[in-house]
Amino acid sequence: MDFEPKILGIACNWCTYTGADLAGTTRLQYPQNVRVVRVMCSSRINPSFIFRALQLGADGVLVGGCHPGDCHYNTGNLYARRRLATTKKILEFAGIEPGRFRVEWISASEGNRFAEVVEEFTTQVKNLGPQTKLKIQE
Amino acid sequence: MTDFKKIEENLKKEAKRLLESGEVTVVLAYGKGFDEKHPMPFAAKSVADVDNIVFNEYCNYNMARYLVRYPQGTKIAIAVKAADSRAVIQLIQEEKIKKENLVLLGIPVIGMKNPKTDEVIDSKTTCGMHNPVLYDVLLGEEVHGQKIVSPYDVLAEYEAMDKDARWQFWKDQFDKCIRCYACRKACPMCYCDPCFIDQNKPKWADKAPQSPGNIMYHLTRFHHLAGRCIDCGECSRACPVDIPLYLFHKKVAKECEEMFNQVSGMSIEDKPVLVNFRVEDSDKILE
Amino acid sequence: MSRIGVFVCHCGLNIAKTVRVSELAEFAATLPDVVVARDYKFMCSTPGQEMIQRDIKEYKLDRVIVTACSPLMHEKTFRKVIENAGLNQYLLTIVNIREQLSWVTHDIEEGTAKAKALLNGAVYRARLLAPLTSRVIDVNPDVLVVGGGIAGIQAALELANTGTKVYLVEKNSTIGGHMAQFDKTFPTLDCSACILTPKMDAVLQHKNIQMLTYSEVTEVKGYVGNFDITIKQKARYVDHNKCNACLACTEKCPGKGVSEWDEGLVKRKAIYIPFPQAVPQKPVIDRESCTYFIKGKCKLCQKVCEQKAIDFEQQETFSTVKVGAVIVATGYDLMDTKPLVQYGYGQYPGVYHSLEVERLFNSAGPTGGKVTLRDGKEPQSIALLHCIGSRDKNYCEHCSRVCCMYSLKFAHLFKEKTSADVYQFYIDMRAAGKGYEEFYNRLIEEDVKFIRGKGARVTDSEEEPGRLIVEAEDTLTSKFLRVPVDMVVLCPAIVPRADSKDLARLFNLSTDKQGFFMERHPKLAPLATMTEGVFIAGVCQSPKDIPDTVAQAYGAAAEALTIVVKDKMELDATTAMVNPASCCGCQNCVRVCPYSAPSFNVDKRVSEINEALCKGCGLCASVCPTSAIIARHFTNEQVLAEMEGLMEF
Amino acid sequence: MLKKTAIEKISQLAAVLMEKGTLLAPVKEVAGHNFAEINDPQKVDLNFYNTIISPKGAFFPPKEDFIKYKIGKTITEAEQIKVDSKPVFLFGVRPCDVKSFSIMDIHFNAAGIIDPYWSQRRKATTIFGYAYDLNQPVDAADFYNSLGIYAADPEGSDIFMVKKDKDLLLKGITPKGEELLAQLNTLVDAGKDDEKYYEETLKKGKEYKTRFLCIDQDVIAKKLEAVFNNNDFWTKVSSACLSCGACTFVCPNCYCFDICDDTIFGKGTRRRVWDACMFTDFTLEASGHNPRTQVYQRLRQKINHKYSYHVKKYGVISCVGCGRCTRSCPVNIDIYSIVEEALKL
Amino acid sequence: MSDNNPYIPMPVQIAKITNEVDTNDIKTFRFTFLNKEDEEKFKYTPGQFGELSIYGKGESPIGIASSPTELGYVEFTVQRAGTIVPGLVTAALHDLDEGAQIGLRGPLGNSWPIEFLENKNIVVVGGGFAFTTLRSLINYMLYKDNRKRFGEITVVYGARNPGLLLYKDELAEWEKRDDIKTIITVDKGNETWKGREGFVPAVCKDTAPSPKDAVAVICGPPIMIKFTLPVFFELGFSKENILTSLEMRMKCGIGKCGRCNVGSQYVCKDGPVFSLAELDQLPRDF
Repeated sequence: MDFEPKILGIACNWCTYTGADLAGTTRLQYPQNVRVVRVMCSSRINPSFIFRALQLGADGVLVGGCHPGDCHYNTGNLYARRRLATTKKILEFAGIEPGRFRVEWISASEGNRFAEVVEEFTTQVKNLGPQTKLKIQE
Repeated sequence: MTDFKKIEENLKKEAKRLLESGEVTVVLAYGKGFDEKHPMPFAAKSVADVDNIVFNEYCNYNMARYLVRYPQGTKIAIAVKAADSRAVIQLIQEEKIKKENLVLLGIPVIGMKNPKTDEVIDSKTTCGMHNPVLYDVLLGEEVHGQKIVSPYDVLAEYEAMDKDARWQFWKDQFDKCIRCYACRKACPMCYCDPCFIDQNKPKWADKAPQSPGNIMYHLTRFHHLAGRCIDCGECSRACPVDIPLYLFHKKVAKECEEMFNQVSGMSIEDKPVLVNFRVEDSDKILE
Repeated sequence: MSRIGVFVCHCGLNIAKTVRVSELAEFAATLPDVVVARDYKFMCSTPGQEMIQRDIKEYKLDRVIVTACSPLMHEKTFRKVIENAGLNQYLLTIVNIREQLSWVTHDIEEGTAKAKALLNGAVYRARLLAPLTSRVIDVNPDVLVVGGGIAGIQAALELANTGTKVYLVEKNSTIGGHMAQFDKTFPTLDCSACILTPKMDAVLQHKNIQMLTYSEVTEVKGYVGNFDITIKQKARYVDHNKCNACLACTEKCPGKGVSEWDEGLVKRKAIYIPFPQAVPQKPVIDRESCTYFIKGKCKLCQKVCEQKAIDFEQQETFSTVKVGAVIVATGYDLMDTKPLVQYGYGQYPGVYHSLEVERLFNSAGPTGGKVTLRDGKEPQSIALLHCIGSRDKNYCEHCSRVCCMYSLKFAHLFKEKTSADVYQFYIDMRAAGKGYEEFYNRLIEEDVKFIRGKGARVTDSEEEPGRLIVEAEDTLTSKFLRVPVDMVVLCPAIVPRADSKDLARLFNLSTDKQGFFMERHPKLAPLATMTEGVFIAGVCQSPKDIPDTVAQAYGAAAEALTIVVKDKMELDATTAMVNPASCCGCQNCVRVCPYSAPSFNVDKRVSEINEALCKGCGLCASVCPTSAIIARHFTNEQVLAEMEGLMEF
Repeated sequence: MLKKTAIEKISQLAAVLMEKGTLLAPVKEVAGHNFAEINDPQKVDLNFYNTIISPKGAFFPPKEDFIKYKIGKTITEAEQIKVDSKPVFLFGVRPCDVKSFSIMDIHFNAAGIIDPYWSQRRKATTIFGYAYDLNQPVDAADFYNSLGIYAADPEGSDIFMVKKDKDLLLKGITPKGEELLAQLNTLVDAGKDDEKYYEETLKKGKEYKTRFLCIDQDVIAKKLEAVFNNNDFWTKVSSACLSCGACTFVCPNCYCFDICDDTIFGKGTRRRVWDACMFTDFTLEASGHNPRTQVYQRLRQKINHKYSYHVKKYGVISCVGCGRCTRSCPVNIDIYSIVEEALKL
Repeated sequence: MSDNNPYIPMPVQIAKITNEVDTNDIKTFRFTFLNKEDEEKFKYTPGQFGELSIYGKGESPIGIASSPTELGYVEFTVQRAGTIVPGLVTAALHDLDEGAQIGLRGPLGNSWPIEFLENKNIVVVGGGFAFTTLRSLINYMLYKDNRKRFGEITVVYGARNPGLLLYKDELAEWEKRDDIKTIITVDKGNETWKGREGFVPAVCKDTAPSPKDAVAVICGPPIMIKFTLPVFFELGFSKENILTSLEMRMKCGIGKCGRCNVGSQYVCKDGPVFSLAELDQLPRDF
């Protein structure tokens, strides 16, 4: 059987989550590997959420927020950008494949972008194979 | 080479003067330990204490660690080497201390050593600067003309590693961790009480000294110190099982410097990079 | 521990066709703490709601999970449902298995498996939910309307008639908007001015409306019920309190500026009112064309003004208004067609865009209502080119919706005012509106030539200098046509105002791909936005005709009224708070908060959050190294638990 | 019975022991040596002074799982985790560390409640004591002499080992040790000169001097009780202390632990993990009250516990002078110096 | 090892939950043992405590509120801990329903010294929530066969307001009895409160129990203890004859984990009951 990755998505309420809804409303089809947690703003995402997600066995983590400048809370995603970029560097130096973590700006109107990103990211994570490094072995 | 004896004399002289005049109530410096190779961090509170002050190549301690322990408003003199002065600057940036309550006794120095191995540690486990960035009194001649060594040079070997090899390297390192928390306790920037890892709600990780909890602790700590670590190397020196934490901190510092174009602890005007942003930050940093 | 009820909605077949809903409910029943799990055809229907309420009582549920459509759709509905059953509304969790699952897959295996994972995550999260108390705030009874076009005017009047105080902000020196530029309106061909100017006057006269023309919103603070809005009054250089609208100044003024009102077809004075029926009837000075401002002397206007109303020293001023709700009705721009060089706009004098033509028909327009070309001649043949930039993947994907109809109106007016041949180059004729199809049929009768093919190119005629050739493929005959005409009218795409991005930022509005403001829900909340208390009406939301615009204005007024009519309102309780026992005093929260909600208590050495200012984004919680900040409803534990649940299966 | 083997053949001995059970022996790590479960006999390395972390982990591991549980729909299934009863060979333990076990025994068996984990592991284990190499200089931090322990003390070991040049001499001390020694066929019988060397080493061990302070346990216990409220003293000696747990985690006699439940996906383990009285939250009560918020209070607790409370409760100092805490302390706090100073007060 | 492993909780079932106070944050849980032999093993004396254990949350040491004379069950009165961040175990326990299973370890710690108390007049002073093991003691002493072993029994029990008094029904019953003098007081009453108003120390002073052949058993919030002790000293009670139960963070409950160490004592094993004279021997480190 093909490896079907488990991907954790964390989406901001105002843009990416709404965009994901739009993808549904417009009946776009995309792989169902991403399981989305809704938060109010991408800036809510504590870097430890990412580490924890990988420990919980996520093969990839996809974060979605409003485009810089369009944050519902003005500047939240600008902080998020810095904090998540740093998270990414840390994962990379720890030896975790950087391709397992991705941050995308997807607006409420970009349903197709959401579908595209999910499609791309799923393929990418699929190619990387199961994430075993951080996953907690029971 | 640095004249350690001379600095020790000056340190004593200044400490005496400051305590005598009442300008400060504490002088944070270095004191005698159980032998010469093992000096200790020392808080001189009276003129009589000054005799106990020493300075030699093993006085690696970053005395900035102790600043937050004193009540706000305490007048403190503190001996600072290059990285230590950066820690002070960073703490001022973070409004944990106020410059006006401090007298910085700057120590320009080359040739600090690791007492376990007797190796010179400059720029290897530390930031590689020789002169304090900020000081009120300088206790020795500024060091000039030294070959400039990037503190990030030591990273080359690890950056060149294959990611799986690097993972194995860090996993082995973190597996050694016994969770004594000497790293965070020695760190001048780790002033959180309680530390996130000690919490039950939310419980970020297991308390047991085993892989998942250890990794969560260290990775999150690296993130908490991103853009704040001033590369004094104290975490690694404090570690009883010699985990080279400094490497990771240096790597994060290097990345932060590249991404945000700001070096931690260099100016009291700066704002810590991760609680700051620029509209023109590039999305490239996320790639 | 908890007593969770799980309610799985089929949504007819919307969900049930790609998720085995009964299996999902059975699965839910096996999860710890789930005491009842059911599936039902339409959970949001009355029987569905009653089922939930019955179960809450019967099974003493303390948490409810509704597995249905997006929370953005029905979270509020179900919150009310459980609240009416005596449960705190925040003890609800919605699992989105429609928009983000059943609609985006065809595979029922995949759909069912993912639905289980999502539901499990919700159960993990639900266990940790805490009842929250909504904040009750005082509501300011006033409303701000941004934009003085027909939408803004209508909304302002409606509100004002209910006794609500309205501030109407208009960027131009007169209200009226695009509609005031038109001569006739389709399909009834009634006179635009006749129906609009009385409304403009009513605004002016209304004691509950404070009109702020020549003004712009520059800052928005606060939140629903309590907005503090800073408005910039641009310098008019005319003291409107003194001016008695004698307009002597405008006659004497030697300055010449481009008339924006007449779409640049003619010049106007430097001190001017845009058009005779302008409201207010008081002039402003355009710095750019004023001789005094250019050369440093003139002041003729000042000399003739008996009221001493001219003030060259006037500065822009800022004032703040406090309102409880806002209606944004900022209208549209026409797409700039110059970049579409194939149509020759700006290159050939015979090429016009639609608003220019509106002015040509208008008796108060540059030609006094006569249709003449720029050289004064009457055109003998006229081509109307539809869909310029609209329905075009390269520019605007959307249909601008009114072009077909106003082109018909143009054709009719051309026929009425000239003897020209009129050609319509269209892709599809869209006439879905009351009386529209009939209007179309009427025009077919009026000997207008309809060519089903998009105008591809406009060139000048080699054979007949001065004339233009419109090239197109007639898709009905598959023939390539070259039609010589004297006048080409482009129907450019309707696009958002150039400054709509800034406005979106000010009010935290989302915009769609094109830049039109996004409604909260396309069907169920077409006038509300993601920002509580801010509503949209008219073309700023999407292209539409006057009847729809006016209808929206009424709707938006009603929406705004539902807020300001009450003295008090509930705000989301999802704010952040500090657990002082864990606060290490790093002040990161204070540094990052966009709303200055956290502050540092110097004596206690801990941060404190002013919940009235908090909007619940959670940024402070994520920068808090000691997890001392609890972002209610999105606490660290709740998010971590949800993640754990999502990853279990 | 005295046996011997060449030190370079130690891996053969290791292999035999691994067949019989679990072998815990010093292995070289980057920072120094530590006891570890041996999977590869070549890894056993006796070329060490003393390990960084004490061998207490053999009986009191950093984490000890008690119960595995699975949170179910109606009830939580729980299953006790049994201690592996396979024989364990703890190889190469310095005399001071051997002594620490007997001190820990008192606590873990005290007051009629026997800690089953400690006692079962103790029973299953054969201890190979190992004399310090008398030809090497003593480490400046050590002070086991002050606690009446000598460099070549076989007491408490089942088998005691002495290094003689390139050979390792092994002597059965207890019947358990004797019996095992007889089974170890890679060993050869030692000669007369070996016997002599062994006996001499035990004697010379007394001359191998660490730091020495005359510590009468009752005197120090009383003294510390008396200076309990001398905040100046405690503040001074703790002014450098970082309040980390390094000293307690490397200590052979620190036994504080925490019990925690670690759960993931509804399945979890209740386990005990090492804890340290030096941590801020060690005594933090649910009410928020914490009797020991200050560093000096915690350092005082640690020292008093070892040198005063433990004496009063169990009649013995809970310290063997191995010097680990001093060596591992990031700021070189020296318990010996503190005791010395306290005695001067 | 399973039989004697002191770290393994015995399974118990919640037989009954009683909400004690208006604020709903103190409940009394009655547990029955799932294994009959566990009940035999759980032989306790008033003043002892047990570790309530919920897998995934942890354990919490709670004083036993029932009397050993009540057979077939054991009761604990538990306060939901933590205001901003709730305590793990107590919050979980409060969310449980009757019939739920949890774990129990014990009995742990020493107890009220019954032999020492015999033939003496007993003054029981309690404040607020810290009345649980006192209730155990009182019910033990009032038990028909036991009553004669003790002299006069005086109970002074106070709470901030009437709604916060525990065991209201029992209090009423005690008030009716003539072999026990029961004085209930609240700091501040309400419309329906007909009883006494006043702080515990003041009420003790008014009551003025004689120190002759008497022992005072005092449990309450620190502030109450602080002001009550001087009253008893003044009345002439010696430190040996004033007993209290010490609070200290505990974990293992069997004197192994070192957490509750104060001086030479492990509060969980050697305590929690101490006389003031014994407490004086301990360093002030609690």
